[in-house]
Amino acid sequence: MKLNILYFAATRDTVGMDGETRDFPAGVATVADVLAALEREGEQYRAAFAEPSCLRFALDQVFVGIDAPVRDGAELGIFPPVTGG
Amino acid sequence: MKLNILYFAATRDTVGMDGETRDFPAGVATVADVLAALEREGEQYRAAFAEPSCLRFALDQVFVGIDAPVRDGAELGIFPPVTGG
Amino acid sequence: MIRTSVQAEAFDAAAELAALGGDGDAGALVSFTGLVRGEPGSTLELQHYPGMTERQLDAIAGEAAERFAVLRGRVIHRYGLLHPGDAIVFVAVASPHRGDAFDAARFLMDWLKTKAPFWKRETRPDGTAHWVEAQAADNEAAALWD
Amino acid sequence: MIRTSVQAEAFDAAAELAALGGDGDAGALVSFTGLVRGEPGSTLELQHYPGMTERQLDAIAGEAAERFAVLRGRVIHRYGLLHPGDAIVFVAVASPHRGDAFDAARFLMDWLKTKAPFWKRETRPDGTAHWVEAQAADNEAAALWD
Repeated sequence: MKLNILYFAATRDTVGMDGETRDFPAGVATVADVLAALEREGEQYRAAFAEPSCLRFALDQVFVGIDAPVRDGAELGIFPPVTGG
Repeated sequence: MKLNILYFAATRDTVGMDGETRDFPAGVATVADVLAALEREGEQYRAAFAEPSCLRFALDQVFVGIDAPVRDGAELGIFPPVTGG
Repeated sequence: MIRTSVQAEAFDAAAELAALGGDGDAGALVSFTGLVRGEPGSTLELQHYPGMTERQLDAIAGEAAERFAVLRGRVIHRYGLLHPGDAIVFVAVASPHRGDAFDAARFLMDWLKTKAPFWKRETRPDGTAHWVEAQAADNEAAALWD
Repeated sequence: MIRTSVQAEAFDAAAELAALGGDGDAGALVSFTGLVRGEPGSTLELQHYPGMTERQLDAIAGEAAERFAVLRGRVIHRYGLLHPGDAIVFVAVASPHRGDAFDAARFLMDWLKTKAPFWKRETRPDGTAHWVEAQAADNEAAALWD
């Protein structure tokens, strides 16, 4: 399952890139599964996702919770709480 | 006791003048007394003051109630509830 | 700190707003402009109580500055003959944060509506005229700040 | 009905405000301008999520138009590098009456603060930088509209 992942703000700084397109193995079904899979890939992900309650997620540009199901080809945004306005 | 009385808005239209300086006899001690004294002077006052709960008063440019004491030389404004803004 | 004016002339809301921004102390700038409503051809005449109006506007502005964190503010109220779409009143407040700016602007308007000695007289296109009635809702809005 | 923009360029709050007045339908025009706070020499960088930002602003504007009597409205949010005193965000609403104009403007700001994907990074004059933390007060303000 392929996802286009985008990182913003402090999450972008910690992961070290704006975004990436990645293939995930079968069994990665939710946003939480994606985080867990990435954390296995390296320290930068473990640091960025250390406090999932301080992260926000968007699937295809719509806010979702950490348990939202992901589907092939989706755009997943991962970022801290927003601070605009 | 001399008062400088100013009328505004519908009250001005009904009384038929912007204002007047008038001498009141002893015993005229409050705004209510002033209204009663004026009502004895003519129909235009009785028409203008018919519903005192729909009038507002200012003594020397400060809002007061109908029972406020008046003093010689004061400026008394008589007018309907305000509708600015 | 909150400057007030009573005037017959039109005002430049844009210039007034720009003058309040500051250079880093204010995070929030709220403005309210009251406009004349009505069909084309109608007019609105605003009468006021010269002297008392200025006193009341200053008193209301002072109360707002005491209740809320206000860095700078502006109140302008017009009188005289106005037409649909004309600006009657302008209130603007610069504050460190948005809550105070919104609250102070709304407070100023709610108190102006019930405590500033202005009266509106509306003339319809057919020439009939009437003094605008005070609204119970305005008294209720003002009472919420008591 | 409430037009939204996301842009790096400065905007002309005065011209935006003037465009909303109308010619007799609106009695109230409320504007909010969010300004960069900070000491001279500090800067603020606004990052955003292109695509999602536009969608969210339109969704928030649509919600405001549904909840309140809004005749016309405008939302502009900037991104990029800003300096103290610069305008970040502009919200303006024209309504028949002042209650709706105030409520709609405040609602737009409260939702923008918590639902529009922008992030602020502050750089102090000494060069140290940090991402601005989200405020619990902003979540509480937004929750009041739920």
